[in-house]
Amino acid sequence: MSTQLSLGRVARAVAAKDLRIEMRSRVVVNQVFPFAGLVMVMFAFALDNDDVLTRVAGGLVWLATLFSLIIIIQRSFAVDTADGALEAQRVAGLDPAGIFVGKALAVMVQLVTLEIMLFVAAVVLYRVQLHADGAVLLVTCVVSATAGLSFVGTLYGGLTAGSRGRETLLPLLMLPVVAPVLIGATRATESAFNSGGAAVSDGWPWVGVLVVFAAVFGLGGILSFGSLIEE
Amino acid sequence: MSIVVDFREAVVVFNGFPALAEASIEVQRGEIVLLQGPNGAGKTTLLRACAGLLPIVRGEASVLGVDLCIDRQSVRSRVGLLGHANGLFADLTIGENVSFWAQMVGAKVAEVASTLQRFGIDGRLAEQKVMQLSAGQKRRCALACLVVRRAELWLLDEPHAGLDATARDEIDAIIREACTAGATVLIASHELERARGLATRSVSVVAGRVVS
Amino acid sequence: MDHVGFIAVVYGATFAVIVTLVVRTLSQGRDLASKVADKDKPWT
Amino acid sequence: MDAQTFNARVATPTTRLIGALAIVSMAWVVIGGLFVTPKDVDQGDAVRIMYVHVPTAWVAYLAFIVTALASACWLLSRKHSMGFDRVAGASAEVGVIFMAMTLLSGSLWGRITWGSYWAWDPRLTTTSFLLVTYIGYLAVRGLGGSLEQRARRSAVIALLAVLEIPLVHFSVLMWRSLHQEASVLSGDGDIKMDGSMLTTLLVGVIGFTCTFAWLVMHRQRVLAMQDAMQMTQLDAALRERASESAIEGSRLT
Repeated sequence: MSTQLSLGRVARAVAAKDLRIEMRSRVVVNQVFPFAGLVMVMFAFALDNDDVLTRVAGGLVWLATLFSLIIIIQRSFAVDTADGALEAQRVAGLDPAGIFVGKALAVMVQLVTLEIMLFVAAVVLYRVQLHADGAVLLVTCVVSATAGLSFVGTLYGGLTAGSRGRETLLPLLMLPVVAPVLIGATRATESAFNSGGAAVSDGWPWVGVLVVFAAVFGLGGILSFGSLIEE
Repeated sequence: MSIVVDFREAVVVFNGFPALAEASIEVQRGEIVLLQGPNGAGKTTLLRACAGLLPIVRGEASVLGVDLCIDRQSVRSRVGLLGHANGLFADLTIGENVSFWAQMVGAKVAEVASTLQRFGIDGRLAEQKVMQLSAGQKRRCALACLVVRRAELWLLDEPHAGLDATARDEIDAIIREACTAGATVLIASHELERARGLATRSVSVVAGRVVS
Repeated sequence: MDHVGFIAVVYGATFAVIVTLVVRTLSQGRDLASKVADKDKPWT
Repeated sequence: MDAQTFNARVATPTTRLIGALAIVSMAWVVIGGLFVTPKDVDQGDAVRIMYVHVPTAWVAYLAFIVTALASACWLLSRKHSMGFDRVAGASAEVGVIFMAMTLLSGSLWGRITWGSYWAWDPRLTTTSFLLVTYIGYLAVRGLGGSLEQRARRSAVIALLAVLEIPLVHFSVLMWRSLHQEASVLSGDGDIKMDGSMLTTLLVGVIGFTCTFAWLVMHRQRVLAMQDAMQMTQLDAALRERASESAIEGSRLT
């Protein structure tokens, strides 16, 4: 009987559980995606200048992603704390790192789908031109940024899961921490869009920052998630 | 190794308040011990302490041979704690909930099917979402998760709360069957006449102390 | 001295904050010290 | 109740010494900074703010390092002695206030030397980021739960924040280098420092560090006493519960 149930098995089961719950309840698809689209439209109202919109489209996409991430994380942990399921997983001695990786993977899948939708919205609403040579940069940027955001979100979501005032504490804790992702992803995306004459080659150093960020918080989460949800 | 729970004057503290004030208790394998006593006396705290969730501030405490003062993690996978919350995923069906826990210990699909069948929550019912179930069915599903997870020590906090008579009989049958299969059970309950029929022994918990 | 106003504000604010911090911490300490027995104070 | 003495004093010889040193240095900074040191060639009197701004910033960053180190010590120490957690908490509380003062004095200084309260200067941006991270850290400390839980969560958050600093600083540096703007508040970088200016600045750093040490030691003792109050109540509560169970026990059997 393996006492500390292995990380891989726990992560797979937790990720599958989270995604199945989402497919069954469709809360993220029916509420968070429309919310993100709405945010993009409201940016257009606020900025109200086509050249400006095209120029800053990269930043707006990632801002909409950040706001949606907060809601996705709150939903992800609401599912677990509703009937004491997170507590049950902890009480059952599941490897906390496995729970962390599992939940982060589920968030990643939802976040990537959301980002694809947002990029399509950017092309339509903000008249952004996607170029073939920028595509590779864009994909790597999206993957590494999404990984970083999911790890940070799951980490701070776990910390605030049980406590009172968690709705307001999560953004306060999380948003400053993801500042490098916002800066890096936006610069990389702008290079991919060649907005404001930014060359594609300028984007790669920023992808480096995103990869380091994702690695740091991936490892940080695996090591510390257990002690964060421990009573 | 027949002693499953061995507490000697264990103290557990919540913000300065001694929820367990030098509690001592010894439980053998296969026993069904009833913990009775007034609310706030420390019954729930004792169960949570046995599950390795609470730091032992003073005294000694060991469960299934593991000293809780040193390591409160490794014993958890062999212990099942069922409180007022069932720990289920409302959006998933009974089958999906039970197989989530089965995956954790690598139990085979056949084992899941036989457990569901024994608990009377198989067939069409297994496809029902947990949110649509009655309290009794949810409680049976939660117990099925314990069985599938092969918990050796069951810690049940008011297992009969909110159940009608038939549902309570089913829960008692499940608990008896688990004991014959080698599990040990601690029940904290107010349903004294029902629980006494079920329990092999009963102790009272008063003001954070166990009085047998 | 030019910019006297700004300089005064910086010096004033910084030292005012430090003094209030010191006084608050000291009074908290004295108040608690009278309630807690000496055996629990590692520094006595 | 055995005879216990209740000495109302919190200070010890060491803290009194540090306190005295701090007061002397502070006086030196005020007198030196405002009157003795000469004007700067370019900034004129504006440079006088440096004697307060630089030591404050130094203490803010020092507080952050102390919190991170104390948190690491708490995590690594076998019996998780609460002293480390209290030092981490005390240092963070002092650090946040100095961090805020750094931003205040920095922006005022920027106003009179560069004409703008705020500039996306890498150092200013990283400092403001640190301030928000610290406020989050203190919010986590306030989450309640047992002392051990509070200590564990804060230690993890403090260490994660340390990981965060190079990432933020590097990305802000890269971000600002895109705009080739001169680093506005490098301050001491391009100021020609003569003897008295340098000594005043050094005394300022020493004085502020002593103040920081004094504050952390005293605050840590306050936290220690607060925790001790809880523990002494435990013995009393244990005795009270013992008598309570005796009464109820007799009534039940």
